[in-house]
Amino acid sequence: MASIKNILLPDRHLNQVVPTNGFTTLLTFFTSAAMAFLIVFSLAMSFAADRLAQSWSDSLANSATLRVSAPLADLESQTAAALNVLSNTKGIASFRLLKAEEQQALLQPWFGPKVPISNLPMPRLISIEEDENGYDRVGLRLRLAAEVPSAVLDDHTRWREPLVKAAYRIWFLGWLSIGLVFFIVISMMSLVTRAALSSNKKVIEVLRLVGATDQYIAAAFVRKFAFRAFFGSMLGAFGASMTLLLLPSEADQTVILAGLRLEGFEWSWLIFVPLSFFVFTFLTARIASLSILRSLT
Amino acid sequence: MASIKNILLPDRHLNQVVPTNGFTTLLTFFTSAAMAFLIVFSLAMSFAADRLAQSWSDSLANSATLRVSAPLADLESQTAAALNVLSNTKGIASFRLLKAEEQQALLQPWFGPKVPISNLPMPRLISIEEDENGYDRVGLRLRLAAEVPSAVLDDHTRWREPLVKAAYRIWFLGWLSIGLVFFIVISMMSLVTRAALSSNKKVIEVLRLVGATDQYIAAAFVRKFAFRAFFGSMLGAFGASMTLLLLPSEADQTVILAGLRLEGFEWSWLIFVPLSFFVFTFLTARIASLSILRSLT
Amino acid sequence: MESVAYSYGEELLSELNISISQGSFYFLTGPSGSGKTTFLKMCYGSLIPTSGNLSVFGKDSSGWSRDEIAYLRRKIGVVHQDCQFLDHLNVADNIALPIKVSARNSLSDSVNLKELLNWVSLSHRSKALPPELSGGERQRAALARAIIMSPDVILADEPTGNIDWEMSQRLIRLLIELNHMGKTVVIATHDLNLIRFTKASVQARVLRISNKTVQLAGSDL
Amino acid sequence: MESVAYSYGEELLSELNISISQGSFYFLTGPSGSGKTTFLKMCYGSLIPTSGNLSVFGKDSSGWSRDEIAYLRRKIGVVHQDCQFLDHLNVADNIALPIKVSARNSLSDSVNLKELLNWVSLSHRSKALPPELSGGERQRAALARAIIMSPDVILADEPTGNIDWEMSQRLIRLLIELNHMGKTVVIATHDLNLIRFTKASVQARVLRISNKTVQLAGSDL
Ligand SMILES: Nc1ncnc2c1ncn2[C@@H]1O[C@H](COP(=O)(O)OP(=O)(O)OP(=O)(O)O)[C@@H](O)[C@H]1O
Ligand SMILES: Nc1ncnc2c1ncn2[C@@H]1O[C@H](COP(=O)(O)OP(=O)(O)OP(=O)(O)O)[C@@H](O)[C@H]1O
Ligand SMILES: [Mg+2]
Ligand SMILES: [Mg+2]
Repeated sequence: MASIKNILLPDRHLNQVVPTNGFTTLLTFFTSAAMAFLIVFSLAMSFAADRLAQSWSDSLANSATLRVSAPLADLESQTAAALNVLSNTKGIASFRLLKAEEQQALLQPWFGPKVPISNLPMPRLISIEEDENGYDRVGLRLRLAAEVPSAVLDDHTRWREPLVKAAYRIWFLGWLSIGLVFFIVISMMSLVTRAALSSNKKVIEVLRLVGATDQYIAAAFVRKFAFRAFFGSMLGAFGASMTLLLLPSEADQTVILAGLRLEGFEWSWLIFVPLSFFVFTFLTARIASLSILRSLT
Repeated sequence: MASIKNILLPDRHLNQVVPTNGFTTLLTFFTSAAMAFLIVFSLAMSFAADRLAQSWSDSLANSATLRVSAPLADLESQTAAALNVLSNTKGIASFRLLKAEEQQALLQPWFGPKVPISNLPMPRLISIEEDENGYDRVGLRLRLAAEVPSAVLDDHTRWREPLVKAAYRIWFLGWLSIGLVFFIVISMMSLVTRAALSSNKKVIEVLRLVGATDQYIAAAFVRKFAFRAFFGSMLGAFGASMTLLLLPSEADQTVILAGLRLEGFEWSWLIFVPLSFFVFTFLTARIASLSILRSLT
Repeated sequence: MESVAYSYGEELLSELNISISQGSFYFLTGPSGSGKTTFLKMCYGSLIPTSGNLSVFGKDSSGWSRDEIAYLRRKIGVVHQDCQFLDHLNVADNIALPIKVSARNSLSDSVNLKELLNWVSLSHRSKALPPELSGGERQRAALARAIIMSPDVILADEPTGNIDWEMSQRLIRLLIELNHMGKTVVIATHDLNLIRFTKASVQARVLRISNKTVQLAGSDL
Repeated sequence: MESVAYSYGEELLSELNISISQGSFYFLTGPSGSGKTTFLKMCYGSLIPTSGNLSVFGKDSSGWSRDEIAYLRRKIGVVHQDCQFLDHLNVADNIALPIKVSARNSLSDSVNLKELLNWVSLSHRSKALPPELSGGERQRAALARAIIMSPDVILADEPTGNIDWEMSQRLIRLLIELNHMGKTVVIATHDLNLIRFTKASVQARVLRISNKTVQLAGSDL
């Protein structure tokens, strides 16, 4: 399409035939910058939530604890029986008996460091790591009930669910807001273009009088808007990245909003922000201006 | 000021002298709606974070646990001594020995429900509620070390801090984004007004030719913008409220973003959203249009 | 008006010394681009002389505030060469605009409006929008708008450029009548026939702009 | 042009049967509001006849696409009654606009431009913006823009309304010269002197619009 060439190649004259209203320029530029800023933040939020959800569900979903709580006398044999059951279960990557110190560390908040746990009639804890396929929870429970009645399988679902749910909700909200912001960008660009064209009726009339086609007139307007949106969104994305870099980063990733900073390849998503602004604005402005031009006879 | 009366009283004619560009109207309306939507969401987020931080720091900051872990023989006497110390400490609102069942509930994740905890050589836990003034942590620790060496005071600071910090960060981000959105609203309204005036130079020229004062011309433009912003932001705030009401509300307030719904008197803040849009737009548009009019001679 | 000069960068008009007295009838002629429009614009405060003293209704132009210029314009009816209107209001509203802008409660004048529309033969087009008017209709509407407030001074810039001779005569008769009512009329025009026609019925003077100054032309036209 | 009619709601022109042949010189007269501008607008595709067949350069108007109208206009030079320009471009750029809009690589025509500016006596104002021009200067610039592409047909609506007699003669001589080069010229005007002047040097026909139709006026003018 010749008109796309018109838009992408610099043509001083095409830019000139349409008057520049400094305030409309600023408005487009500023809107794009603000919206790109929001998009980068939403992206960062989504990515952070995704990482968080991933790490939570990774560390919790694939692990379970088997608790064998029998009277001291039976404890060893029951534990051995439980270990035996586990070693015959498909879908378990590894399992191991927690050492006394580990158990103590887990209980420390309640008992304090000084309690000699090994002397207590404590249950034994076996930590289980699932493999990719996972094991059959119900089957394992049934077998344990039969062979090691004192064993309780705790697969952490209880803890995991609300946290992972919250993380996915943030992730969802992030993408939802990206969608919303693009919707707003498209609507605004459409309105700004239409407003610009309909307040330049006289210019359009003159251009038509001297034989300009609709394509030519539209291209002159669209170019301006697409480039403003492109540069505005570059500025906005850059500003947002700087802000993200300046945010205090915390080692503790599990605290929500601590790890808002983008990581690794996630930064490469930023390239798409100005690009998508350019494309969206280009298409929106083009459709809007051709429709306005058709309505002005 | 007569011009404020002009703006607030309906005057069909004043509205008429300025041409209505449907797209500029929609743009103002739409921007206001989108921005009001964002503001209501930010408000809700801030309020929710505030509630969350409040409830976390309330429930955790003012409470502590004293753990007395002595050999079974000394346990009762040591516990009594600890209780005695607490009753002589200023700044403690209440304290009580946790019942066996309560302790069992706390430990259930580790031991399972069947373990008869009362038979175990468990430490005794005393929950402490601070009063407003708080107690002297260091002093209490020293006294306990002297009188009940087996007692450990755990004031939950460890757990509280990152959570409360996260909640306050969300709260802060909420208000920051409200500020940002208002900044964007003001800039946009200023730009939209300036763009409208400078694309209506001919209208301004005609109005001046027939003897209109700057005040009159400005009022005609400002009215339009202020009312559009007002009604647009009403729509946006209403839409946001509806969305908030439709969000699944969860009983578990501690899950971040679960309690986004506004509560009680917080709803009354919504009135200020359209009002502040009206006032901000009115002032911004007025300043912008008078400055444009002064520049057009 | 004393030694008024105006320059857009280069000097266009210099050392004008003229006084236009209340109730007189003037024509302003001169070649295209000589400064007729500029002269009229100074009279209604659209341009401020770059030097010299210009006073209108006894007030010196150098001290005019923006609001004073607005009030001044309510006492001066102007027919602009470009005939600018508000394109979104119909002809009747456009003609009534000066009333609405200044006073806003003057139903009494609406009688005027109808008569006026008749005078300029625009009654049948009163609900049309300005872009739907023909060139001549626009000029007549501009004249109607200029006189609706019954101003003390009427400045008309080329009011008959797009109008046929019959209609021109009719408009000039309207202006002559207003002049008889004591209003000052200044008309910039190229149309010598019009000047001749007018001179037959009113004591009109002709100002000629040439070589950057305004001179009273002889009666030899 | 066969039984062309145009109506804005009410019928304005009806049953026009006219054929304007290549290379002829026409004047279009008629009272203000009679439809001269409307007639010209139909000729350059700004208005499409509400009934009847209008064909320009052998193409029927009912089948024109939007782009065809644009290309048509590149072969027709129009002087619009309102003399509209792009206010942000200077006079020279405005006059050169048709070249840039259509071809874009025509440095060869820039020689034309200077000559043209001289012809209409606008060389000294070529860097001015349109709002800074006087009424007459604008009309001359519009004429220059209309002829820069050396179109086959020149339609001029009231090209001398704001111009003094001397300058009018000069412009009409330019148009006569173009007519001698084989171009069709149609001028809408009120100025009978202009018609008389022209008839002295070229075989010009006068069309008169009255009672909704166009008639060839006798040579009695
Ligand atoms: N704003 C401006 N800036 C610079 N030059 C200007 C401006 N306005 C007018 N001029 C120039 O001043 C000169 C006189 O203009 P003016 O409009 O007063 O002429 P005029 O006598 O009314 O001519 P006409 O009969 O063609 O209307 C012209 O050469 C014009 O180009
Ligand atoms: N878009 C339109 N809608 C409705 N009526 C119109 C429109 N354009 C013109 N008219 C009317 O059609 C009639 C003829 O207009 P036109 O401009 O053709 O007249 P004209 O002969 O050029 O007159 P003039 O000599 O005054 O320029 C006028 O009464 C005018 O008001
Ligand atoms: Mg002039
Ligand atoms: Mg006409």
